[in-house]
Amino acid sequence: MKKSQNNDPFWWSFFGAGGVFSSFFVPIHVLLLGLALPLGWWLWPEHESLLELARHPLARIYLFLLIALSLFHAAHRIRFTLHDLLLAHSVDKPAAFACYGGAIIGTLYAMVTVWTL
Amino acid sequence: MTRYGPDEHDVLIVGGGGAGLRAAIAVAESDPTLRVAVASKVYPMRSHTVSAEGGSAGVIKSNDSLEEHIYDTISGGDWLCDQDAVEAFVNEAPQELLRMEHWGCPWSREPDGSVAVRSFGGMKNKRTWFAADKSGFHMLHTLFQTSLKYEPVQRYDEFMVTSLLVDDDRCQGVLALEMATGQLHTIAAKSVIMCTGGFGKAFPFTTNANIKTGDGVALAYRAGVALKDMEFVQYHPTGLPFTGILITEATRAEGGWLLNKDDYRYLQDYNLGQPKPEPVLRTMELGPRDRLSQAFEQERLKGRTIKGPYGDYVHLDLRHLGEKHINERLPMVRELCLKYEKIDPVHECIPVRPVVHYTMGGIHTDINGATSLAGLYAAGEAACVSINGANRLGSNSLTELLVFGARAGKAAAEYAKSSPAFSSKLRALAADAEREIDKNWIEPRTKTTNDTLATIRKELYHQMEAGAGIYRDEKSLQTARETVLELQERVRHVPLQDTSYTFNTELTAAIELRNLLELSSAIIESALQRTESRGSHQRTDHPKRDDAKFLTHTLAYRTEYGQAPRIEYAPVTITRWPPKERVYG
Amino acid sequence: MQKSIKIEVKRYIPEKQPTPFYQEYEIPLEPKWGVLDALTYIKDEMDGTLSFRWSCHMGVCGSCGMMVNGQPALTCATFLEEYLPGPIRIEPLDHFRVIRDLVIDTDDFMGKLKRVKPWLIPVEEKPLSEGENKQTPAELAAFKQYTLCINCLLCYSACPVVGLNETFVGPAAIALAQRYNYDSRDQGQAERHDVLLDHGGAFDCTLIGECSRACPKHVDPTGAIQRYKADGALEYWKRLILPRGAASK
Amino acid sequence: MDTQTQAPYKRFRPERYKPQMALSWWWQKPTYLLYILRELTSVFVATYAVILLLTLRALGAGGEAWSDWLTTLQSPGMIALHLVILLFAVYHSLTWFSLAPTALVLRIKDYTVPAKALVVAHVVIWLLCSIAIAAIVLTR
Ligand SMILES: Cc1cc2nc3c(=O)[nH]c(=O)nc-3n(C[C@H](O)[C@H](O)[C@H](O)COP(=O)(O)OP(=O)(O)OC[C@H]3O[C@@H](n4cnc5c(N)ncnc54)[C@H](O)[C@@H]3O)c2cc1C
Ligand code: SF4
Ligand code: F3S
Ligand code: FES
Repeated sequence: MKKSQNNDPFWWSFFGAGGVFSSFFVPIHVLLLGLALPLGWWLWPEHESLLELARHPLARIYLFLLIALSLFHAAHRIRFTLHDLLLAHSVDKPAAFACYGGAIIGTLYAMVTVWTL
Repeated sequence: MTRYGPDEHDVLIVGGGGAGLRAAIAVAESDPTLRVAVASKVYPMRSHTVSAEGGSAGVIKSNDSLEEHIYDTISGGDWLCDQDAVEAFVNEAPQELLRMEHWGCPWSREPDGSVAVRSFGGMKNKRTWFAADKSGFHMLHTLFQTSLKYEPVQRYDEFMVTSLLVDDDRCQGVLALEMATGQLHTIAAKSVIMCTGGFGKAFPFTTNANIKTGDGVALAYRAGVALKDMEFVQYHPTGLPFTGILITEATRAEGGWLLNKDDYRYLQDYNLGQPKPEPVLRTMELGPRDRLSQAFEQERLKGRTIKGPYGDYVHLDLRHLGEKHINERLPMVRELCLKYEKIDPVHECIPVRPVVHYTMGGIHTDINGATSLAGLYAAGEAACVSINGANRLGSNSLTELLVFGARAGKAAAEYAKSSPAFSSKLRALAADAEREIDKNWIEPRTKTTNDTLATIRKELYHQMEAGAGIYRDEKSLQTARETVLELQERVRHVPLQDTSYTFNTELTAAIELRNLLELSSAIIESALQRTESRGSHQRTDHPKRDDAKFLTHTLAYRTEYGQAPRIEYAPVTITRWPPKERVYG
Repeated sequence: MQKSIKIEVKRYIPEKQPTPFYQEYEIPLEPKWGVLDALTYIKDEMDGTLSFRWSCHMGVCGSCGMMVNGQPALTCATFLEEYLPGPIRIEPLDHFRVIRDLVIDTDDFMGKLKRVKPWLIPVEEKPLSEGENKQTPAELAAFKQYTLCINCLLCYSACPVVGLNETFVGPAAIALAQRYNYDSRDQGQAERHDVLLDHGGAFDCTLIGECSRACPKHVDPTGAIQRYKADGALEYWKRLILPRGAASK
Repeated sequence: MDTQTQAPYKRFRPERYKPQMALSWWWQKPTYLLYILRELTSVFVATYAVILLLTLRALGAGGEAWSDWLTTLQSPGMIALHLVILLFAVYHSLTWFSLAPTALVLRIKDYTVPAKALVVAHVVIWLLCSIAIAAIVLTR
């Protein structure tokens, strides 16, 4: 047995978890917060009560995971799609750096945001 | 080519089918220091073993006995089998099949996890190991994949062997055409094992693949080795009319019926027992292949078969087995029918006719695969060790590949270890052989004939089917004999259109056709001189078996190119089972 | 009734010119003819210089794969009547180097096949005298599908990743590795992880799924690869977190 | 015997022809195009993750910031963007669920749960989750 030189399984794990999370939960959030509420399909809940809801410990964890995993999911896919569309192996390293880097920054920012909510 | 090591070996195996791969593993296991190589004109997993469907016989269940398997084989072969060879074969069969299991072959299983066995034509007991109806496929892939783990086994893939290099009265290697480049390679080897398969492609309607042109048999023949029992060509009773695709005997073992145009199970009229709804071993549809094919021919003469665009046929009826059973046990049959005949055997009868399936004859070898030429061995369908006699029993052949592949491998390895150094003339010999190929095939010829490879091949097909088919007689054989000799002359003048050196399949087809012509003339001459009927060799002018004169093996020796072979006879080894009448039913 | 059909063949003869060209043949349209029958007709009756591989004519040897109208297909199991009124365009399998006409170079694949160790790796050799390994029909069913691969390489030419990334071992090789991984008699998964976890292994696959659509034997390499990714990722984390040697032996 | 001196049969050593993949490969088959679209959903998923993050920021920054953010959300551009995101997000969900059975083989004794049933199960769970989230948020 040898240690793998390849970190793709590492990123793939997050990609997979993110895929599950985002496929189950992203559409409803888009629908609610992006369309239903702004377009007034429903009464706006008060700012206060929404904030209260978001501050619930479970909600904090949930929101953090949703954002962070979605970012990692997307980072992995975007990296591979760039490679597939540009037919260039040379872009893979920089693309990986940018994609995963972006996801990590986003995750840290999400952590702070959720923590300080 | 960096992919291949130096072209010098202890043992070279020609042919990457079941027999060749088993032999290669046997060599590698017997002594890992031996340099062993497999040269094959197709990638090993493309070899024709891949299309065997039904299974492989070997006694394993407690209600079965070695003795019975021996007896079924000998009687099935109409007493033309060498009984010592059959005994060795049957004794070693179970362990060879077990070894396949240990190498991962996905045999079908009983609910308790033990290996399942099915019944097969001509066998009195259930003893055919199977992997659904893709037995040969699974065996070949298992052997091939297993062979990959033996580092010493080198391969020359898509190398077509064109000549044997013989000097000092021993075989010291081959000349092979690397198809991708057109380069001829001298591959030196202390011993060579011919595992190139049969030559059913001498006939038009055959289950055999395009590659089954008997190259190795022809090579041995040219090197002076006798070809044994060439007149025995097995027709399988159930092939699809146009494509010749085999509908496995397992369909009948599972309970399929053969019906003539009046939906009548006609086999009951031919001494094959009485019809029962359930399959009964060694009767009716589970009789031996020669008898079933002959019964078809008789029905045809009586006008009771069905006429179709691709010849007459009868019906194979599986409908009563039900969809579930068919899917479970015969998935490939259903798939093949749907694809190639556009019919569904669950609801319709399958049109079938006898098709050439297996060549019992081949390179004359002893029980260890050794030929009369030192350093040359043979195994598999290319060889005639003589376990199949006048008619091979279904599912004995796959086992034969294993048992005699392994035996030949071990014997060739032993020989290689003790054989002297290569002779100094090898290079010159190779150069000669090379010039021969060049002269015969490559050099541009002025067009002096309208012949093409295809016209000659068609003529050969016609002659073999009409002259040396299921039923033969003096007259038909004589005509075939004259024509085939003439074709041998004509093929020398056919100009090739393809002058490229890169993957020139016209060149390889030409070489194959020439091999087929030589073998055909050996088939015809052997058949002509055997004035009796036995097993698959049926002479209408000599309808009786004649043990007094013909309880012997035919040996065909090559004379000149374009001349008929010289025929000699050798005794059959009879140990404990004196000849009897062959009864089924 | 249509009497004939036009066949366009992509040809490449290195001695002749360095780039491929197309050639047209008009052949009689016979019922039951497969695309392969059309090619053998051309070779026998019209143009002896056309090169292609074939052997079994029954869809099991895996040598006759080509692109037919842009889709990878086994030509012996693909029928002219599916393409009426024609023309039919026949090309060598995509993503492979071409040796001549319709003949592709498969050496690279043969190397990849061997890399995944497609043979049974038991814990220890079982002597023949102990008889067979028991394997229930259910245990057999767990890997049976992956044994059905005929190495026809249609999946390789269907998969864009194979074309984009030469190091990718590819769908059939991974399916074959899984065939042994899921065999109850086999204990070689750890050795195969070394290859499949690495660059060029299963994680290069982006789940395009074309391999399974192209596969004539319903091997479903897509499934094999996805299932591997799940197993492989677990193994990866074990190797990362657990002390050396503690992960699956 | 040495192989080095072995004369080649003919001078000719053939070249292989290596076909190149076209930049537009993904345009050449409908299934490839659908694949690329599926992969592109990730861009929108990422975009939405960022929007959600901004939404949380606004929520945390007090009532005024929140109503500012709401106005932004109400702009036609934002509405259009969300429509597109929703489309891709749903496509992402559906493709993800339909591929879930490839990795997941459920075998209960001798019975293998058919892939279709697994996909349906995923969709049902998805709808239930969505309803639950909607209920929690909207009943505030
Ligand atoms: C459709 C079908 C179904 C069958 N079913 C059964 C069955 O159920 N049970 C059973 O027991 N038997 C069955 N048989 C018979 C059995 O499959 C064959 O007899 C057996 O597979 C032959 O194996 P082989 O190794 O001798 O040759 P093959 O598998 O034919 O291999 C021949 C090898 O030789 C190579 N070769 C040939 N010429 C050259 C050359 N000039 N240079 C280099 N290499 C060369 C080829 O490339 C190939 O690798 C069946 C046969 C057919 C046709
Ligand atoms: S997985 Fe299917 S398509 Fe791929 S090589 Fe095997 S049989 Fe052919
Ligand atoms: S098409 Fe290719 S990307 Fe994966 S699922 Fe199949 S190998
Ligand atoms: S010729 Fe064998 S698969 Fe088509």
